[in-house]
Amino acid sequence: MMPLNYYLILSAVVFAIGVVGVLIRRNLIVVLMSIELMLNAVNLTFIAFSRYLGSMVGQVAVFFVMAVAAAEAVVGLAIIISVFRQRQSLDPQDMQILKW
Amino acid sequence: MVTSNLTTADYDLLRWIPLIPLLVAAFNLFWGRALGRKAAGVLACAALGASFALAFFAFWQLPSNGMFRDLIYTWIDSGSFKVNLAFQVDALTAVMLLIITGIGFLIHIYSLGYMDHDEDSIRFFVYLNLFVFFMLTLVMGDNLLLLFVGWEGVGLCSYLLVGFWYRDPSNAIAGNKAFIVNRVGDWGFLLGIFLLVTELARQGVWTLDFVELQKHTSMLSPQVIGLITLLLFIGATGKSAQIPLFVWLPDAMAGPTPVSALIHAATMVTAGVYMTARLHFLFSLAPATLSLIAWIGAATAFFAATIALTQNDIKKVLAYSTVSQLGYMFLAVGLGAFGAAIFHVFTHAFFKACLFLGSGSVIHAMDGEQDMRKMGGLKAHMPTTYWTYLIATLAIAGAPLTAGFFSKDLILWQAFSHGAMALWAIGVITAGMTAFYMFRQVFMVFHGECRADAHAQAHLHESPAVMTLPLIVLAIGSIFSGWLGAPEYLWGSRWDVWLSAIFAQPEAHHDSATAEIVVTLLTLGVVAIGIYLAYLKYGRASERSAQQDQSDGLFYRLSLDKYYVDEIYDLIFVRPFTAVSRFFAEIIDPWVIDGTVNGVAALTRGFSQVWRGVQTGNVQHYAMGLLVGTLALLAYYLSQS
Amino acid sequence: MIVDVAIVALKAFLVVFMVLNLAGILGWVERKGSALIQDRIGANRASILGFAGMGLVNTLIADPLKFLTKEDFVPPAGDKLLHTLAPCMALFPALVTFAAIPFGDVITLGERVINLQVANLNVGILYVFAMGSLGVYGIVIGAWASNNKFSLLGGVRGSAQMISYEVAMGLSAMGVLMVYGSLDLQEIARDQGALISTLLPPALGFLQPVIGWLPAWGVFLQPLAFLLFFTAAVAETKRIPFDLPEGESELVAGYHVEYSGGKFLMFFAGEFAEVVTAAGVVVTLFFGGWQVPYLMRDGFHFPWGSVWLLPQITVVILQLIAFTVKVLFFCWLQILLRWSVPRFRYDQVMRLGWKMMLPLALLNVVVTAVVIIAAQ
Amino acid sequence: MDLSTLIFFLLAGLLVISSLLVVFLRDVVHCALALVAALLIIAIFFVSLHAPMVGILQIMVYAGAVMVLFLFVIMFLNPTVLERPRALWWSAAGILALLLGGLLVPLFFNHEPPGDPVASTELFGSPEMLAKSLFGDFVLPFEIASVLLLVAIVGAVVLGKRERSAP
Repeated sequence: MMPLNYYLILSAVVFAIGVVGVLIRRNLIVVLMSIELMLNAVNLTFIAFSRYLGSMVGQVAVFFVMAVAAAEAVVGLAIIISVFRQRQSLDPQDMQILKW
Repeated sequence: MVTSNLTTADYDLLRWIPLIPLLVAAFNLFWGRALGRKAAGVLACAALGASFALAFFAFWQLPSNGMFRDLIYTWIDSGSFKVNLAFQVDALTAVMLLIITGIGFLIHIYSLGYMDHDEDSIRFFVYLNLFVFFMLTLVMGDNLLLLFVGWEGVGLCSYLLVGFWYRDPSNAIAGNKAFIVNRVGDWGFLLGIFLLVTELARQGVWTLDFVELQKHTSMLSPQVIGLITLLLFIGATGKSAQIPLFVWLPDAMAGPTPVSALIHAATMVTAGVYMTARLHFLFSLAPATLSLIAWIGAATAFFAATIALTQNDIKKVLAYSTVSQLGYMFLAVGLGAFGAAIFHVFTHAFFKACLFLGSGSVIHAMDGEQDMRKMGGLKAHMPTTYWTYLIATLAIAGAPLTAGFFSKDLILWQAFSHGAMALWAIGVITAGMTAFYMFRQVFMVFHGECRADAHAQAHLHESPAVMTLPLIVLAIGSIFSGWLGAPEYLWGSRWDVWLSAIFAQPEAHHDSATAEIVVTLLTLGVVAIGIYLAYLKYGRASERSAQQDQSDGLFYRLSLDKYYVDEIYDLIFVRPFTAVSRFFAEIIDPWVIDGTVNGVAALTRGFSQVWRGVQTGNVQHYAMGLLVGTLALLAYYLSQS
Repeated sequence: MIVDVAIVALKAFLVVFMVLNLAGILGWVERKGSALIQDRIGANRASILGFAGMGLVNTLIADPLKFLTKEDFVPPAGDKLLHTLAPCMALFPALVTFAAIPFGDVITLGERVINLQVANLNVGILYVFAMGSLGVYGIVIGAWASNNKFSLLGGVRGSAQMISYEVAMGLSAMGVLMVYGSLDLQEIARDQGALISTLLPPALGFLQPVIGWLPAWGVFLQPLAFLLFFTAAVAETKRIPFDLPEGESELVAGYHVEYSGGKFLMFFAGEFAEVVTAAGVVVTLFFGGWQVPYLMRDGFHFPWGSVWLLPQITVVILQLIAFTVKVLFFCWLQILLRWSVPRFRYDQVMRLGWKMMLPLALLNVVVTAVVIIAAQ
Repeated sequence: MDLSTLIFFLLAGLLVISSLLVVFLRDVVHCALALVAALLIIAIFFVSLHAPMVGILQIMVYAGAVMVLFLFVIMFLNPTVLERPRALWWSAAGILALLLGGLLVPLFFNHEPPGDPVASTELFGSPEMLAKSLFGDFVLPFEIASVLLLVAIVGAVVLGKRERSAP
């Protein structure tokens, strides 16, 4: 039986890695993947807490996170596709017209 | 004071009396052109006729101690302060209604002929109807605020109509003058209303409703009432052209003559009198104000009369005589004889309207010439005008058994019987002067041989029936309208009976009928002297051209130049004001205010120039910002725990 | 402890062994079957001592040897790592899926209880779906790694098709789950041993004589679901009529154009392993799994009342045989399909999946729910 | 250092490595596969934490559907160019991320780990229990989630559809 903190720290690290991915990648698809990674890190904490507090709420929360994540991925990918059609690129740097 | 114990009845026909002219005005405003000038004018007259019929109907059904109310909706409803948009008609209002709609009707008909040649006659009728609407609102409103709305509305219409021929700048200036001078009065009026409301509110009563006010005035302390009435009276002086604010009325003659007849003789200028009468329960509690009003009234009457003596412009004479007559009315008000004041308003409406319309017809015949020195001998050319004019002149002069005779004598007798001998004396002398200048006018215009140039003489003509008919009606009115208020020693006054429910009539000592008769005879004597002097100077020796009057002395010049009041006002008020305004317009506004605004704008722009660099449009930069914020929060919480 | 581990290992080995060999055999069966259908002789050269019947053994031994000795070609512009990884990803899920499928009842030897199922999961059916959904990676990655337009197209098609039909498959299975009220395949199989008469609501009592005597198999309770599920399962195996990822006629060989030798063998075996797995799942869900009609733990109990008692070992063996036979039957059925039905066009596949099977599956779920509620 | 601990650290190491790969690999497909690996490991964690249902769902939804969708899109767009990470961003983001990790970790060390409740029964995390709380207390969010998914579907279709007018 692992101490709770192990799981929390693990998910914290994974989350941080996901953040890095979101920040540094120049490929929107990978950025989206990094977001999924962050979401899963959070899911891990949820499950760990639900296990250690002995309540199902955590798992229910994960369930909903999955639903939202799926929706987010679908819409995000659709957006990416239409953007790619517009400007043959996935680099967020090429999508900076929305400023000033 | 009296507490009004009028029996109130709902009567939702009333709203249509003011509404019809408004609707017709709107209609003409938008579709008048399509309708055509003639039809639009006729429509306007029809509107007046309709509301006159309604008014007469209401008047017919109205018991003298009754009141009709018509609540349309609640206008202002904040907390305990409620103001209704409601109309009321009691004996006083009924009289005013008849004057406004009736005389207004006649004057509309007259205008059909008078404005016939004018291109803008539609605009004219629109304004006129609008004016009638506001005037009716003024007299029918059941609370002070509604009265004020009407008050301002008629001011606006007077401005529009005085400046009706705006292409001539002098007319526009005259309109501005009327408007601005009225502003001064309205300022006082408004302050008076505020003071009244706040004072009553301090007593816990939130109302502007006349009936309510009458119930609660007893709460106020005499000083407060004095102040309130004083402020309200300032408003009255503005609207009704009393000293010191009378200067606008003579200039207002720049407007078309029917306007002068309707607005500046019959109705609007009497709004002040109406207001004081409507609020008699306040004024009668403020003796100091009353005496002030009386004195100002008398002074105005006298002063204006002296000016009228020497004017050569036919309308100017009438204008000053109007001021003077208004002075009479306020004299009566000041004596607390509100009934007499309203009575004089009533009669004066008839004969002054008749005079103005007659002068209008003369001007129409002389096509636009207003200088009496260029007239004369018109009697032959326009008999109807002459006879009606003569009747009206006799009425205003107070010849026996004419309207003016009764109303003026009533006022003078009130003064006498109150023992205010000085006021009475002034009144009598003014009556004499009135007779003089009016007959001077008659002689100069209608008698002797014509001094106009050949071309003008060529097309001298009597006015069409549409113009003379109202003259005749008004002339009849200016005789018989007075008979309603005959003194006791004749068949007695129906008038006081009619208004008795509204005003507590200050008891004139009817026991001494002989004294009254004596006083009357005295007045008549003075009037006769005035007429005789006028005859000596202008009637008999009519071959002497009027020009050589100028040779007379300083007094004459003073009178002719209206005591330089305008110049003095110009010096004291207008010039400094314009100077200050110019300073603000040319220094403060462009430099200080615009500078501030532009400075702020420039500042913002500068900052934006710097900060908009933050918005790179790159999502990941924003994400980085999010991250930084999150870290800051985390750091905070960690420092906490 | 040790024994338990040993038993589990044994079961796992047994299953994998069976599946793989079955896959190999199916390779031969397909050849012969197709020959039969097309009125050919088929694979008949591999004869031992002139006995062509031994060809089966040959295919089992010789084919793998042949493949393994072929050159393992990797396209130079391709992605070596993924290219090698892909076949494993294709084969692995097909094998592990079987772990959740019960091939026999729970038997008790002495005091020891043995569940004839590799992994007894209380979410078994979901596990099956999960693994099935992993199967797609093999194709996609392989297609990508080959760096070949045809294979890429095949991969794209494959991913789309798999996802589409997983939806239909899951939804059609939903009805069965609702009927038996469990996700545990072992329980589902066990519940199918009962007779319909025990399930019929009194409202439908008049049906007793008509169908009361039938065993409560899914196919009887959920015929529509069976059709949909079987179709979806076939589509998941990417075989004709659903062989769009492979698409021989337009994409050469689709996702495994660039594969040869052992890797191709793994794809090949993976495909047949999927066939076997699909058959197993269908059997378990709709045809009573290891159930023999009327055979209870202690022998036959016929609906007309007569009872024939049998020793437990006999029962178990009967059940094992029944399961195997059923699975073989469905494998054969799939091969029959593959050789008798024409191929779909891509848009037809998509329309069938999204516009026909999905709505039908939803309808099935709704109707089932209504009936169940009404029956209570 | 018993077996479970060993397994835990093994999986944790794998998870961290795979997620690092997700972020730092340059080929998109490799990233995707690394992410799949990470997701599967997380699913294993779920199962080991008495959440088998959620674990399987994790595999079905993420590994089975979402990631396949990702791959589908990758192949669909087939971006041939390998992206080149930005040096400046490397440093800044890396530092910030480590900072984040470093902030989160002590945050947890501050708290006492809650006591392990009664060793949860086999039932804990089973479909029954999940369904009970899902359709009991959380039925409204459940419905809302379904609506959300529907909206997502419609939105995706609208976005992905190539409008006729476009050349």
